[in-house]
Amino acid sequence: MTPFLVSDKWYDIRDLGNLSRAILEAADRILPFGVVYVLAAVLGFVASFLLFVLPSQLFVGVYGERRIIGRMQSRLGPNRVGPFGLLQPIADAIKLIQKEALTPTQADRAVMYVAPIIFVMPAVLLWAVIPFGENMVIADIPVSLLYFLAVSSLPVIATFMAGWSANNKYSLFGAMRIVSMAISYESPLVLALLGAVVVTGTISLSGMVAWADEFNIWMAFVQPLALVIYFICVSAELNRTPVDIAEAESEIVAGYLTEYSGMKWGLFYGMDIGYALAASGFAVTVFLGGWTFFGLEQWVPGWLIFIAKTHLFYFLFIWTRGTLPRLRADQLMAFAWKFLLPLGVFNLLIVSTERMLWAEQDYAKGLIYLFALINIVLSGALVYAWARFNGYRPERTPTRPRLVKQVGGYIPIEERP
Amino acid sequence: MTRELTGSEAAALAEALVPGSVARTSETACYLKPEMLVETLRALRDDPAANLVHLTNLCGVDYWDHFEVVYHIQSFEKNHLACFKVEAWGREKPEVPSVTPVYHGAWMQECEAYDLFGIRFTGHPNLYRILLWEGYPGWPLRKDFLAMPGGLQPGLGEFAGVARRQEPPVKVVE
Amino acid sequence: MSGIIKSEPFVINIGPQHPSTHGVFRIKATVDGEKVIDAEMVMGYLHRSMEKLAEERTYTQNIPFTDRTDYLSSMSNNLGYCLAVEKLAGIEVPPRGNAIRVIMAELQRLASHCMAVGAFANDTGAWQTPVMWAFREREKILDIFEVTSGARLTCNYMRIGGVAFDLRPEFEPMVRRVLREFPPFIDEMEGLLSGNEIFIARTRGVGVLSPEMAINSSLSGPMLRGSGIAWDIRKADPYCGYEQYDFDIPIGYNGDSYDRFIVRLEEMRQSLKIIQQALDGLPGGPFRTEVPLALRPPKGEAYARIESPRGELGYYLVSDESPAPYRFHIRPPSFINLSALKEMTVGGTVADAIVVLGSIDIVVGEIDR
Amino acid sequence: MLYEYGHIGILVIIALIFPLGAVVTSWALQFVRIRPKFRPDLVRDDIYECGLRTEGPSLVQFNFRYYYIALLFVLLDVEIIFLFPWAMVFDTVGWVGYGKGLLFIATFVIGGIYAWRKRALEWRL
Repeated sequence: MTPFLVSDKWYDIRDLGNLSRAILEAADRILPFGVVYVLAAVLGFVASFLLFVLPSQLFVGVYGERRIIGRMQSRLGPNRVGPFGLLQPIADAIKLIQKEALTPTQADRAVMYVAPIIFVMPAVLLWAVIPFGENMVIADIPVSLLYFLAVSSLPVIATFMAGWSANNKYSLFGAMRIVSMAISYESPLVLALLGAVVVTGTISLSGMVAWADEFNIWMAFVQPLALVIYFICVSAELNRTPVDIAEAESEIVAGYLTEYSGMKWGLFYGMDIGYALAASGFAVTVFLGGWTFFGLEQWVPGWLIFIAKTHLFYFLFIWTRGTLPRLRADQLMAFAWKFLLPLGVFNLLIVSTERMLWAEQDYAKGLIYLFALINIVLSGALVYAWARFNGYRPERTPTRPRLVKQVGGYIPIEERP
Repeated sequence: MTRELTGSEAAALAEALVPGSVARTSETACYLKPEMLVETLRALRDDPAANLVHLTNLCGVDYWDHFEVVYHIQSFEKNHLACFKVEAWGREKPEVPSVTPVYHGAWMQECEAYDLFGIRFTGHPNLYRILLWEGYPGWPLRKDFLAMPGGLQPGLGEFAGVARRQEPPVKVVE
Repeated sequence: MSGIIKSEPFVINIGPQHPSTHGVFRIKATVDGEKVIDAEMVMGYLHRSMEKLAEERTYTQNIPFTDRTDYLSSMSNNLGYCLAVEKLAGIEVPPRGNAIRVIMAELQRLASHCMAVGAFANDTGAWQTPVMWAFREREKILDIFEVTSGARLTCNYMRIGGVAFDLRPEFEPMVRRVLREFPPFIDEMEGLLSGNEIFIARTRGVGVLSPEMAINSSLSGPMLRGSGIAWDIRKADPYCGYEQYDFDIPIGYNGDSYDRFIVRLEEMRQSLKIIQQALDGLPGGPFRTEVPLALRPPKGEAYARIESPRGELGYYLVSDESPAPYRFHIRPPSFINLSALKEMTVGGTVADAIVVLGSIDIVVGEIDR
Repeated sequence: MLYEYGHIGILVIIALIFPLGAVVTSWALQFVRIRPKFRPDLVRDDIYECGLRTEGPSLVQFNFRYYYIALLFVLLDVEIIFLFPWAMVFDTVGWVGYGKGLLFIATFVIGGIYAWRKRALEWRL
């Protein structure tokens, strides 16, 4: 990996990893080995989770999401607690924590209590491998992409436990739906990420960022189709609105959350946002160049760039949530299996061929830009062609009803224009 | 403009299709014989001249000594509205044949008339108390509802002589 | 495969306390997986016995009751009842009263369709955005009602023989503002929903009603027109001088939920057209004929109906020359529109059942009365 | 290298403490006089069924279709995971390795087409 930073002095705020290393080295001189080891992980947790994830979860996730969706829905959103309603998330947390946690008498109490805890744990663990800066990663393991995929599929189990244990029919519906949906969308998700792995040749997230920096291009340009598939699949796995059939409020009251109340519900709610943030951070790392920004990271702290990118990506989740209606369960499954999965395979074939050609040209820098151009055009064409193959016909919208002047008599059924 | 058929016009339509189906006529309505009601309405629905396809309104009226069931039937092509009536005598068990086989839209309105007047529609596929609960004492839209034996006591569902409904305890499903 | 491996059907209650039944209405659905194999309606949770109560009160006192049946279109309900009493007693309404009634009824249709369209989008899962936008527009209309009648929801504005008060000077600019700001809103909704692939996928082919079935089930209003039958009481049996206004009847293509949705959107456009014409040609003169408070209509019966936002709203009155109606029957459109609910829901999924229920646009106050 | 995995292990403990703290605090607050102690109530603690009593058992034998998707997933996703090592060694295996990978994908695609033709991907109702 090429050194990015001008200095590795502890006071260089462009990479807080230097500071933490300095602290740990100082601590190493006075403390026994084991303590420093634990201290390193705790420091990483404090730095990443408590300094970034939790505040952004509270203030961007809870507050910002409500305000932004409020703007989209032409209403105000929270604006009473504290200045501009900024303390609303805190007020919510206080309210939730002192609320009674109802558990139905017929429910499986133990599973019902364990489910939110299991749900929260992966949300914390996911941040272990996401690089905030060059040295700012809690555990820089070489298989971090696989680690992320593995851990991010754990909450599905927790939601299934939540739905099953409540002994409620709506919860059961939610549990069944989320399992079938999450596993349907897992395959295209992994296929899409495989495309990125083929290009970079690494499954380390730091390696991906380094690749983006080395070739001065984001993976999103080389793999636009993969990014789109990733976004759709991750929305499904996170149960966000266009595909939130597991929690479908208008159909199955609240799905797997029907019987949850108080802090148990609060954990589910808060960590939904946590997962969306983690998925955004992951997408930024893999597809959008992580903490680099075409050389800007030399002057602006990389972790700030990362945070900004993450929140911009997170805005996409908010946007779709505020705009789109929900798909039906069968349509959702068909979309995953018949549309996204074949597209993922096509994408993989194209990108692996390109990769081989690129290797023959000894990784010429110009060629990757050419491939990016080809892929952007090709993926658009591919999506359209596959949609046509699946029977989608674009129509003139909006459809207007027929207008008649006279009553009486039957107007025969006719085809829509 | 919808032409509202007078009783004799409607009777002429009905007599032409099913002779002997009309009991009597009034200024606004045509009284049909209950035993020939379904047959007559089916004929009126299928006949292109009458074309009474849309059972707009069905309701019961209590006239103390008898009940009337009123059918307002609309034609879309001819644009006329006919009013037919059927009389049901007797307060204990008034019976009128159900027109649900002819007009599917009648089933809910017949349920409602049964619920509120106690008019039994014979041949109805599923006659149940649609608005009130099963076991509600009396038929509320009857004129003598408040003069029922024992009279109505204050409070919902508490009639003299009717025991207060006992809620069974919540059954725990294992 | 699913034929070999049997699964256990179970009963799931959609309602009475459910986010998308628009009140206390219940569908007792028997489902097998996602598929609805049987549906049963349970209603009556909001039964207030209005028809009985009305027999104890004078004709004028009954007008506020009609507000409470369909609380989303109280003006239309007032109008239907007043028309029935006028027909019974042979009362003529002055032209200004008629024009005001038309404007109010059409404004009420706009407000009610706003609610219907927004709530329908909510039922398909659009996370509250369409319903909020619809509420934003509905507020402007409710403001007009407030200025005119003093109430926003249960207006109690129509009177036997005309309307309660004359229009205030603020009325016309406010209506002009609605006329100006409503078409962009309808276009917005079309852009957000009727051109949206997900929305189309959710509503096309869901709850299809054939024209024969629609007629035989006594449906009315947008349900009937969505199935491709050109039937509108305003054209077929004009009241309040609707024959003077130029407007079209929108009809759907094959009677699915999507058609009912676009019919409602187009009806809003046509309503705006009618309001424009009525407002431009608003005649002067009295707005009400004086009618004795304890009105004693001659012995007889009358059935009058109007095209309410939900369909054909009829009032059947029987008079025995007393100040109170002998029989007071409401033909509630949303009650009778439910006749075909079972046929539309059985065979679809649970999610489809919700969409179908949303497309019927029920008001539980009117179903149970 | 293992040093880094140890960090994750410590993080697991932290991640466990975090939600446990919230749930336990919420539970323990009933012993503090901040809010009234909630007493068990037969109606309130009943399961939610839109305001009615649940009819029949809630945990029933569910439609087979949901498990069917799971079976498909296990078949496909495991294959995809096997592709990860292949994707990482493009530099060393050359065109031969590339062709072998394509063969592997071809089996996957043929299986997918077979499933499609058998209408296994349709959520039939």
